[in-house]
Amino acid sequence: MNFDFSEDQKFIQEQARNFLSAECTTARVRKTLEGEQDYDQALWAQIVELGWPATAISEDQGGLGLGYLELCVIAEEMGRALAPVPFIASVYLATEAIKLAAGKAQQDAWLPQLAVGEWIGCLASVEQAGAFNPEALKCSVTDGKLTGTKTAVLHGAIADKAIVVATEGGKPGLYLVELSQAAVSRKALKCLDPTQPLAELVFDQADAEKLAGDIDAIAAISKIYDRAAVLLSFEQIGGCDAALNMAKEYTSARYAFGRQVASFQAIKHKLADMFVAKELARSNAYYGAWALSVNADELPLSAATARVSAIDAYYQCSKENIQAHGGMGFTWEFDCHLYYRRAQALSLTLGGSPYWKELLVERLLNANAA
Amino acid sequence: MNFDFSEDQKFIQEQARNFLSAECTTARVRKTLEGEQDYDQALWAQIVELGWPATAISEDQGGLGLGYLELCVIAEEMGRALAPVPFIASVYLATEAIKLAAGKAQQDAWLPQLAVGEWIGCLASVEQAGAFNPEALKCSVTDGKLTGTKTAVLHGAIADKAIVVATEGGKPGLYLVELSQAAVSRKALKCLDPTQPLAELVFDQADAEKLAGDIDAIAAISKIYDRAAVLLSFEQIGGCDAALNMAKEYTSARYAFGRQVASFQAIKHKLADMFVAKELARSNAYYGAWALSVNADELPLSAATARVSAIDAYYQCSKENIQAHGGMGFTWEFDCHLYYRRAQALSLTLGGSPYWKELLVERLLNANAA
Amino acid sequence: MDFKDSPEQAEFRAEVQAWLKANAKPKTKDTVRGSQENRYKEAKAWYKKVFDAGYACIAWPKEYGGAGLSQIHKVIWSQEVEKYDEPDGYFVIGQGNCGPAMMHFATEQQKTELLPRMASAEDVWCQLFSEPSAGSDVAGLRTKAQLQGDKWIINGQKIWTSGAQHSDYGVILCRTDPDVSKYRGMTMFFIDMKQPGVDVQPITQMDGGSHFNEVFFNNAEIPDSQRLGDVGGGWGAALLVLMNERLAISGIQPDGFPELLKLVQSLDIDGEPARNNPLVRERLAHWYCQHAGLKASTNRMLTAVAKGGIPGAEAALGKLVGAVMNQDIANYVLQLLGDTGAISDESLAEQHAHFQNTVMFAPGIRLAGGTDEVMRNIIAEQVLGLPQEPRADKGIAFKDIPSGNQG
Amino acid sequence: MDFKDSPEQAEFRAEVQAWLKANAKPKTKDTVRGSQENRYKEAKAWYKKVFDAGYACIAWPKEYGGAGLSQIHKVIWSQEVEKYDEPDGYFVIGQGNCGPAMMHFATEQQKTELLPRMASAEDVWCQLFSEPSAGSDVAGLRTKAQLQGDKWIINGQKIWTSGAQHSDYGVILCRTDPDVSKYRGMTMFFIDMKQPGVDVQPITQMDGGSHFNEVFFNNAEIPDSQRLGDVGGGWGAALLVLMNERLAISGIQPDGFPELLKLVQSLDIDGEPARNNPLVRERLAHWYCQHAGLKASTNRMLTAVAKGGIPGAEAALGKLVGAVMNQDIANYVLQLLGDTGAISDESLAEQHAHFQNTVMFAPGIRLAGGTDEVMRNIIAEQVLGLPQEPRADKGIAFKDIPSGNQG
Repeated sequence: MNFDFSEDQKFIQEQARNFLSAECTTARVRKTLEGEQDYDQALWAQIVELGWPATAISEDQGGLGLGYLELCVIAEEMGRALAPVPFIASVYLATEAIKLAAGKAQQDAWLPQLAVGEWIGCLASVEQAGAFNPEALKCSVTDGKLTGTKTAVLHGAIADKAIVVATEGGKPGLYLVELSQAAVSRKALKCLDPTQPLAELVFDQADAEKLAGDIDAIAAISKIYDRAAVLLSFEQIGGCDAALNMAKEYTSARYAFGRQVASFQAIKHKLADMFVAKELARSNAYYGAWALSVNADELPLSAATARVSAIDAYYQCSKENIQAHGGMGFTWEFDCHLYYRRAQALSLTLGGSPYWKELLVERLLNANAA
Repeated sequence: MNFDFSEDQKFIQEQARNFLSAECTTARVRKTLEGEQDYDQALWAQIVELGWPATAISEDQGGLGLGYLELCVIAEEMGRALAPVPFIASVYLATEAIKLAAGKAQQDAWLPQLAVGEWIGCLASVEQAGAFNPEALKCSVTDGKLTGTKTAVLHGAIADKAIVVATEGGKPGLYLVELSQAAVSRKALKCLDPTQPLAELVFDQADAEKLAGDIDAIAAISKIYDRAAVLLSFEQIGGCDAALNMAKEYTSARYAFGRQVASFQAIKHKLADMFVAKELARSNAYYGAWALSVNADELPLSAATARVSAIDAYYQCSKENIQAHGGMGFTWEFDCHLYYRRAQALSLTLGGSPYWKELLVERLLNANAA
Repeated sequence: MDFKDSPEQAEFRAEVQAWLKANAKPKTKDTVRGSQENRYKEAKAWYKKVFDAGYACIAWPKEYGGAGLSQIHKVIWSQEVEKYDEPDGYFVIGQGNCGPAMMHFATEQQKTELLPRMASAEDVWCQLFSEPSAGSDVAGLRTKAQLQGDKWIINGQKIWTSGAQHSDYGVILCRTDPDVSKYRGMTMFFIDMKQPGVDVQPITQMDGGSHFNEVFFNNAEIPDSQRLGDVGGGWGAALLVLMNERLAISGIQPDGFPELLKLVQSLDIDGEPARNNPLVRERLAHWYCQHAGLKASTNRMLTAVAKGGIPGAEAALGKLVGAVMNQDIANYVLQLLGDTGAISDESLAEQHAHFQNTVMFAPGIRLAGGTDEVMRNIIAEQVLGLPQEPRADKGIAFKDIPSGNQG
Repeated sequence: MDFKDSPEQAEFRAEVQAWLKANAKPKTKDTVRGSQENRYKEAKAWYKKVFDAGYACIAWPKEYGGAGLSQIHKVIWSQEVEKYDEPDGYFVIGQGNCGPAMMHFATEQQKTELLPRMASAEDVWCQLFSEPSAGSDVAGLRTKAQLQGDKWIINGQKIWTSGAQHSDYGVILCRTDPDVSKYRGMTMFFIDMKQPGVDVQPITQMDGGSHFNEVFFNNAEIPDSQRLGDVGGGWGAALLVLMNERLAISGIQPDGFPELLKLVQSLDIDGEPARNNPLVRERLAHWYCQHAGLKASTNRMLTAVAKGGIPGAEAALGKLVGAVMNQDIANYVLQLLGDTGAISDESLAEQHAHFQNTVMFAPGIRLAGGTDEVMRNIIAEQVLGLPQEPRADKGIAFKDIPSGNQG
């Protein structure tokens, strides 16, 4: 029993943190936020160079052959640094979809490409309000041609290829679709966090290649969501940490009524509550990370738990960080809103808190009925 | 537009408060709490003497011919003083049931008796966990004889007569049942607030007289519940006031770390939050009181709103009053638990918060659909 | 207790309804908010129209441009105008905060001359209290006013000034004596905002908007005749203004409930009407209790004011509850919408992205006009009478108070 | 990271499982708690049995009666014993709080003589810190210890002492010098509780039970050889004890979730299974996140301790979250039950009135061992490093500190 990351993993995390705190400053994040670029291509190139997208790809498929625990500690740092790159879309979603649902030949072809960032992937599942519902899919494939519309696709406007969920003969499947083809039109959507941008993808008889693994598509999607939920929860706790630190530093430096703002109990207890929410989320994320790393039976329940905790914690930490800053927290100039925007983006990607709470309970009651 | 009680009503309230603060001290309440008596008969006699049970009974039926607003201000004082008497059971429930659902002759016979406290009434509706459900009634009447079991009957062990909800030929109705008859057995139930005690009533072919008014029984019960919900909400805000005052006085008098406990922000903000909850509940109760007093269309919605607010506020005020007292708040000796127990009792009588929230929403959506 | 109109009130309401029907723009499903500049112009035009019809500042005396009626009449007006798509609260800071200050402290001539122009929004007013290092601790302000002859010379910086860019006048609180304790060394004035030495700079908010400004004073001048109250009496005067602010705001403070109700009545989630979703229903009940409680609390307060009371610190609860609720409702709706909730395009998102915009704007409401924490302090100290904290800034000259803040 | 046992741990677990299967009482549906006196006797017997089998105080050195194993082994033990109906946490205060204090400060002879007796529960220990006017402000304590020759004479009153009526020894914190500032004038001892001048009086709690006591000292005596640490060094010693207390409690702190889950799986509300009720499901998800988070947090902390760290102030979060949750869950269940929820008869109410009893006992858990507010202070100051409040009791002699409290 060991509820902590190993020294090696901590070293990877420290390297990631050092790199990102030097390269991915909030000043740099703002360039994407303020629309100078769709994502930070230079930073993405550096991240690819460091091999992070290859972390959880096996060596014989061109990856580093590390595991999910290593990816989790990197995720925490990506979240802390608010990295404005398609890491979630391409690494947690598209890569994992291919690992889970593609055939051997497809994996051998695509994973080495993803490992070296030859192309950027994304996952196109959602078609309507509410969480993704495989029962209500309208996108469909006939004779290898995909037609329909996906919305809220994370990094969909800049990705090279999308993994699209669609039905064929009424049966759901996963398809790889080249987004540069003429039969695909896409539109960037104005959204709360432009550093994790969303797009609408319209397919009109687009070429689509079915992922040929022998897993049921619904089961595959559920697994992709669970894996990503754990990884996102690390991004979220990284963000919580950063927001709480900001609050701590600002209120310690600022004076009101002749004393440090952080010496007022109202502020101290607010920060203590932020800490509590963050630590519970962190502990749940750790449990999810372990389950992910050994593909334990506990993964579905622990992933949902990690996700719900992380959604709550990041909302609380990011909004109360603004509050702790007083008026300055409401300005564009201060970084508080960067975390608050990211908290919203991460909490809504993959479906919000009500959706995951329901998943959690279903799994909890099943686990305890068995 | 006038969102306050009149001077006359305030005078009645002041008189009630003066009387109860002199006569119904917590030391006296404890005699009932600690089981010396089932209810405070002497206090009840005084209250009858003062004519309070007659408040909302018309003059031609032996009452004082005042209105519900007058009853509301008395209710607030009863709640503040934790009066250990069957006022809720007999006045808000049994009397109102008769006013609503009895025939003219029955009213003329019974209301003058209730007005002078000739007998004590109660309402027996609930048969199982969850709120009262007219669809699932098991108590039934055949040829004027009632059979079945009611539980959680407020003051059922000491009341003289009960208004019982039962079906006859599958159709729900309200029946007056003399509780001293041999065909009725009753058992006092151990419960959270012995000053508002519950009982189980078992009827085995008991004589039952149908209330003969021409109102549908389901509609009548709904109205009885709504009226009582408003009146209870005043008892609850009276209790909130008392609990908040206790917290204020104790924390102002007690010192820690060389200063008044009430000077710590954690305590100040706790008490501020109690105040906020209490004031919202009070405002909602006022609106309910007005709707009750003129039998406005808004009564069902405003009664549910007043009730839900009051349940939340009293739970908060009574539990945080304990917390504000520190360890002493957890002792039998301090009065904190009297309010906490009463908060539980009042919140559960007539069904708890989930039940009333659902009623509220149904009414809200209907009102806004119309 | 009567929640319905008296005959006289009913008559007034009918009259207002008729006038609004003829003169106000109805709400439509497709109203999109125009640019900030356009909204300002529309507000100016609307206020003038209202003034000409005699409905401006209903509770002010007629000689100062009001209607000479009661607070209750004002409530009736607000209830009715709320049904239309008009910017009726646009100049609330001038009329709600600066108005009462002028009414109380200005000379008769100033009042007769300036208040009707304020009532018609011909003149726009702003309030200049907050400073970069005087937020929750308003009395920590440092903008200096120094007397030279019969003029005061103003130097310093104000912040969070709504509408400063449009303002003709401002009510300003300045430090006139740093050598006495902080609450004693302040004085209040009204100042001509169009003069040299007054520089207004918009603040970009976290949501991208610019409702607030910084205002820099560089040897700006105020004649001593524009002093409001005694030299050194500024704090008492400011408390009066803040009290009126809370009263003015309490009626128009958004709590987010009406929009939530509207959404629930129309939205489908996964093909099911949201209004049938038990979780949504539970939240609706919870927030309705707060919404209804706030509304009734405001009305209780107005009843007290109508009976001659002064607006109490109880008003703080409206802001405290409403602001938090507004933020949480918006966040809840986004969670309900899931992935698509993050789309903030006004042409795509429900109610022209009301909930997305609110998520980004609501944090400001929890800060502006006193943070949640300040509101709780006000309730604890001014309503409940709990003791103040030991004060690190008590009994020492302002200039000697410890401060790590810049500027 | 590995949430499963290492081979060696798995072996230990198997051994424990086998022993428990043979020796511990299984949980049954109908277990009703016996009288307080009976439970005490059962606990004594259980601890002796555990001690004889070598599983007492697993992480203590063997020479002091422990098993000489790690905190992780202790966790394994706790996880396994939890599945049985045995009073395994009954003497946690002695072993968890007093034990470490003795381990750290007592002489080798005292340790060898007394600790094994503590481990086997042959001797019962209590902790005497709190006083009527020293609750959250423990260091405000007034019980005097005055040196006479080589004995200390004790006068004063302690309160909230669990198990004092059964105790052979107590670890006590006394004021030995009222003329220095409050944190400097305290000293820690262990005291013979069976001597004359020690009078234990049970406190009746709001729920009618009596788990706690008042203890009055009237010229009771302590040999100087029973001093734990330096004269005047009591506060540092007390912090060590409190730190261990939070670690000891964090594993056994009830949060109410398991009972809720059990209820939801069996209860029908209005003829519908509660587990199908969307509102109940939502609450279940919410509280499960906290429950799972607390469990995993405890395990993270134990991992740190097993690696040689000291139990950090993070442990405060377990008590803070668990205690509030426990109360709210119980209240929620009652609300769900409606009218019948108020029935607290153990033969009628669900799970032997667990929820009704919890509603009445839970407020005490939010207070005992540090209030919610104290826990937040600890997290803010000791974990986050935020500044203390300005201290009204700083730098003055204890006897001159303002106090309105009696005694």
